[in-house]
Amino acid sequence: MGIRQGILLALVFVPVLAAIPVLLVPSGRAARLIALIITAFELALSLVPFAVFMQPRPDGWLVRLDLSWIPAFGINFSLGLDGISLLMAALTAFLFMLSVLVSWDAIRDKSPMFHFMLLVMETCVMGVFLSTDLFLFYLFWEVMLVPMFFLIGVWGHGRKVYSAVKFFVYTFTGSLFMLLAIIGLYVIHGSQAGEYTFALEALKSTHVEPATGLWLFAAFFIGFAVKVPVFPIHSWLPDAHTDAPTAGSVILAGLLLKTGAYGLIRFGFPLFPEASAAYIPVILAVGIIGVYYAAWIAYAQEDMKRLVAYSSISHLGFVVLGIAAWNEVSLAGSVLQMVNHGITTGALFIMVGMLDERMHTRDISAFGGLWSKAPGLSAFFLLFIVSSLGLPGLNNFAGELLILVGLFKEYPYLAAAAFAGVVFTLIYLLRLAQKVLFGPPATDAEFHDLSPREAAILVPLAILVVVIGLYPRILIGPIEGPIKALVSPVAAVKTAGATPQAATAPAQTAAADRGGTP
Amino acid sequence: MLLQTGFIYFATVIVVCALMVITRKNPVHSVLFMLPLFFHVAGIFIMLNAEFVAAVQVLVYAGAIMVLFLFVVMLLNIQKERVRPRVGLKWTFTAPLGLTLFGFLVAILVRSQYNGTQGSFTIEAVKQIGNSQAIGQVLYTDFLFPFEVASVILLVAMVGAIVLAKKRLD
Amino acid sequence: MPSFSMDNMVSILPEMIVLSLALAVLMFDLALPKDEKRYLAYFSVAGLAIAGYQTMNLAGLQLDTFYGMFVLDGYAIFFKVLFYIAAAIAILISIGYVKGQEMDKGEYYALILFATAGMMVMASGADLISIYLGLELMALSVYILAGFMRGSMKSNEAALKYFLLGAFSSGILLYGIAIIYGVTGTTNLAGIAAFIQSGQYSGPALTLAMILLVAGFGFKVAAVPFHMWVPDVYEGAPTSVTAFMSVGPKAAGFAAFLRVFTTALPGIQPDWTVIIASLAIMSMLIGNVVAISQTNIKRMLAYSSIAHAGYAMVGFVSGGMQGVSSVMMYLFIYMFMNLGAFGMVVMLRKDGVAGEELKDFAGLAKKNRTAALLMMVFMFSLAGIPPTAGFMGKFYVFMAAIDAGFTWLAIIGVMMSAVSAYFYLRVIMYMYMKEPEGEFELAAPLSLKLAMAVAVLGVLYIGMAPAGLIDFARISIAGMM
Amino acid sequence: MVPLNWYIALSAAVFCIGVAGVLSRRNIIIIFLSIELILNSVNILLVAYSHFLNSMRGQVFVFFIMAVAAAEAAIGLAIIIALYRNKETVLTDEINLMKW
Repeated sequence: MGIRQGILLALVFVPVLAAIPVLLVPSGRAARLIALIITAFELALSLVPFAVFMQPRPDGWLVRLDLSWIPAFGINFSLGLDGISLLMAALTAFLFMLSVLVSWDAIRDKSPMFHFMLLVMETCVMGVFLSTDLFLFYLFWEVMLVPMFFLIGVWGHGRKVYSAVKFFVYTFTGSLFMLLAIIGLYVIHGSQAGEYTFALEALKSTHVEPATGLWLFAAFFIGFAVKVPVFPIHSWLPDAHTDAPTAGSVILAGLLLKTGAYGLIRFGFPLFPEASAAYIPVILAVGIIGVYYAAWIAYAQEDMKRLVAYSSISHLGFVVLGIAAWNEVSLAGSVLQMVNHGITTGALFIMVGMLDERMHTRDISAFGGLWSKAPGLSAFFLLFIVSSLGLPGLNNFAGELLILVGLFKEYPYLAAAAFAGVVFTLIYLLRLAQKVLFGPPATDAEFHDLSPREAAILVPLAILVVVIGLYPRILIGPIEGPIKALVSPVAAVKTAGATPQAATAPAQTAAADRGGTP
Repeated sequence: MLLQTGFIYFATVIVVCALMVITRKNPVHSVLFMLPLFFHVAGIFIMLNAEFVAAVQVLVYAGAIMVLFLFVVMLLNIQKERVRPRVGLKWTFTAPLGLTLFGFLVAILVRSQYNGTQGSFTIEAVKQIGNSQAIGQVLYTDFLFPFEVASVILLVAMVGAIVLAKKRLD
Repeated sequence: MPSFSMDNMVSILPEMIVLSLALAVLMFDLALPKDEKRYLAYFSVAGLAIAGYQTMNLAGLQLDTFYGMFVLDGYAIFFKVLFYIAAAIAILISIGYVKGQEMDKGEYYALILFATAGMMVMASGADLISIYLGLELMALSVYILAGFMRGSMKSNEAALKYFLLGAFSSGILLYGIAIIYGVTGTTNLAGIAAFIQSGQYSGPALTLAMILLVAGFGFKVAAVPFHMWVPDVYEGAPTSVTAFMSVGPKAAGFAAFLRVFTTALPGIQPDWTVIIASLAIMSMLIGNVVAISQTNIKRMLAYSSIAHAGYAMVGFVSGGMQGVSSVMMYLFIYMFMNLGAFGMVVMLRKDGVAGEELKDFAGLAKKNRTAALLMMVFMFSLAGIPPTAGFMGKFYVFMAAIDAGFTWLAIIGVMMSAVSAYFYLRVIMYMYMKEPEGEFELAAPLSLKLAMAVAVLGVLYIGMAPAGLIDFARISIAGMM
Repeated sequence: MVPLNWYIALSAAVFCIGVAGVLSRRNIIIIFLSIELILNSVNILLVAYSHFLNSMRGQVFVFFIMAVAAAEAAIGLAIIIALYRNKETVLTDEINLMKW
């Protein structure tokens, strides 16, 4: 195990190891400080690969780590880092550090335990983005729910317990289906190859009967789609986001949602090229419905946090469209957009949290005329809003453009429809900006501008928004190679006959072949 | 022919007594109906050349267990059942259930073949050495282990009865 | 007639140690003053450790002794180790509790040891007669333990209910054994299998006998529809006894159940697969769904125990090496997590009375972080959430089911797991997200703390490094399959 | 010579009567007696099989069952006495056996 593997291992395990002393320290202050140091260390660690080793190995990975764990089941402790997971890991480290910072004053109650949960969460999210063994992936994926459940249920507001349980039960149920599919795939592979293993690379080569594949992919898709969340199974998200503490919302929107999309890119499509091709119409449909439906609901929201939450569903709809189109351009757009959404929406949640701390309400109508009262805060707010609605030159524009271009190559009409969705987004976000920043002041209460700590949080976010907007290549560069490797096998299947039209009714096919399931 | 008549007599008494046991309102009567039942079961055992078991049946069941029952029933002054309608309602359910179960069991068991592995204790062989000796032989060889476990069970019963039923000293 | 060899004595060495221990406890009891009975507990735990050591020394042996009545193999050793740990943890849990409930008598520990001996005989029984006697030894001891809190009406009723239904179920079991004897001419498990194999058997009697056996064993493992006793008995019995009987007799029931069905009745496997599969489904459904509406934590854990019997039976149905070892592993894990959960119930006293209601757990995290944390780990484990052992157990069971082609069983199991997450989470919600009411007193003597430490370490260690246990289970049954 | 099937029928009858008794009666003593009926039906069956199989196994088993029955009677009655000390009734009316 070299130094590179050591970095990989440290990325995953440093937070959880540090979490134990955090839980044991008596004062909240010490806990905050340790958490800040650890998350900063993680951020530094996640940036090391950018500088030091960007030369991929022959198999496409930058770094691999394989340790034997449960040999009886063929389970290995396998981590792998490529461009995509590197971006996600860096985003994770960045947002967790911000989460510690935004909670600095907001979380006073049971602070050690809060930071304990935060650090455990960081380990799990890192693990999800870096695992290349399906069992290990599932483990992190599932454990992730536990700290989030506590973050919402203990430190949230409003109907926090209800939201926490709803979040847990939804995502737990979804992921249990995925567990079944993982085991199913494992058993099929084992009976074919004679070697039982959960390794991603080995499982990719499994030959799955088409009917079985449809079921297995559907189970995977449900597991991922709940997290994304995709249109009909999204209802946990507004509640969870609204009632979570600011740090919880940032992590939920910035990272948890991404794990679903990441799962589709890393596992869902590559494991089942045929089945996923058959499901593409369904995925496109739920994606485009999500874009419109969420935008429409968002327009009607009075609670700012809820509005941003619905805007997340809408934005993630784009990401899903980009994944479903599955070509190099659209996929690059989706990955880019995952990072962008993490930054922009994270920033918006942080800002809503700041407003909430000042006015103790998140009601849009309670605000107005902020521009004159707190110009600094308002400027940042406006920047993130226009970034979110995709103003050219800012980060979201680059991602959305790539998705639309990629989508246009495959489905021109759908691309047009999705583009119209962007206009929808424009409406509700501009309404938010107009009412909060420019309208007549709702109260003449005292309203102080950004504190230095708050500015320190927002400035890096703003820099990223602008830099990525102007020069997206810094993010696209690392992911080009891995995306090429991901696209070709699936694309080969798509062109090889399983045209979308031929498989428009996967459900019926699956039902007819039910006897063929294992 | 004599044997058949004997069987029919024993079986009739057993079944009638069993029915009386479960239908009496007064538990003392039920216990008393149990006694002839045990004796007649012993009779069945004798018909089956199982004299030793028949003797144990009389000694243990009729002699010990039933006396214990009677003793407890008398000691505790256990009343008759009071809630008649509920019981009456239940019979309408359990009586057909019992009959169906009976038909079912007989249909299955009578229709099956019994050609299991034959043992070496034919009636003649047992007659030569006597039933008690035959049982004794296997009890202390083949069944030594269960015999020892049974002794522990009796010990536990003793400990348990004392722990549960002893008057509290404090 | 084979001569009586030394092998006989070697093979029952573990049983002899445990029985001698029980007798020694009974005798030392007379010498100890009234308030010093806890030494008997320490003595018993030490004795169990010695028994465990001796048993592990016998590992690898395959002895068929006592004229086919008894067998010492890896399978039996696995379960014996399980019983020792269960008994030892249960005794450690009991020490403080029995004192508080005025059941502080030497017989208490002796009866736990007698029950353990009975369970060991069940796991080692190679003949229906010895299995039946082992079962009765265990059951009679546990009936007494359930009624040990003599001053409590609830405990009396629990004992009575357990006793009547237990005796009823063993009557049914006996009827099944009698039919098997009539059809095959033997009660020896290997003999039964050989007879069925030989093809001389015809007619439906054997199937009927199998159903009666399922009823008898189903009662012991608390599977629906033989579960009516479970909630009341679990609730009424002294909590320390409930802890013991929710793991020990259940595991022993499965040990005998599995051995009888896989070694004696493989010839009619298609028949029993269907029946046990439907039992598994009903247990998972009713156990989990009814548990949702419970407000008493002991009752909730009772229904959860029914549901867990259902999960274990999923592995049973799957059969083969994978299936049987998955059940064994599941029971081993269940022992740690359930003893842990009951241990926490024993620990919690509120306003001077035993805190058995769900609302008594409200706000525990504020008052005692460690206790809340432990209970949380046990609840997550029971719900099957990684990285706890409960997840590994469920994972293996479902994997065995899918591997054997019972995907639908695994799907039902997984859906019911999702349901169960709700009521386990509710305990955590109460502890962490509600305000405390009333005064907590945590009755936690050192022995109970030690027991909880063992349980939580077991749950977490097996959850993160299950390889050792899996190999232990697989090697144990290598000779049997 | 009495055929085996007669014995089987007798045993089945006693067994069913016992089961019906357990299920329908509420008095603890009578339920207990019904369980004894079931055990006796098993004994009849075992001795009959033992006779027709020329094997001693069944008779020895009956011997063990009797020992267990005696132990059960002792414990069961002790439980009833303990219950009686707390509550002066031995009806199972209030002790609902089949509740779930």
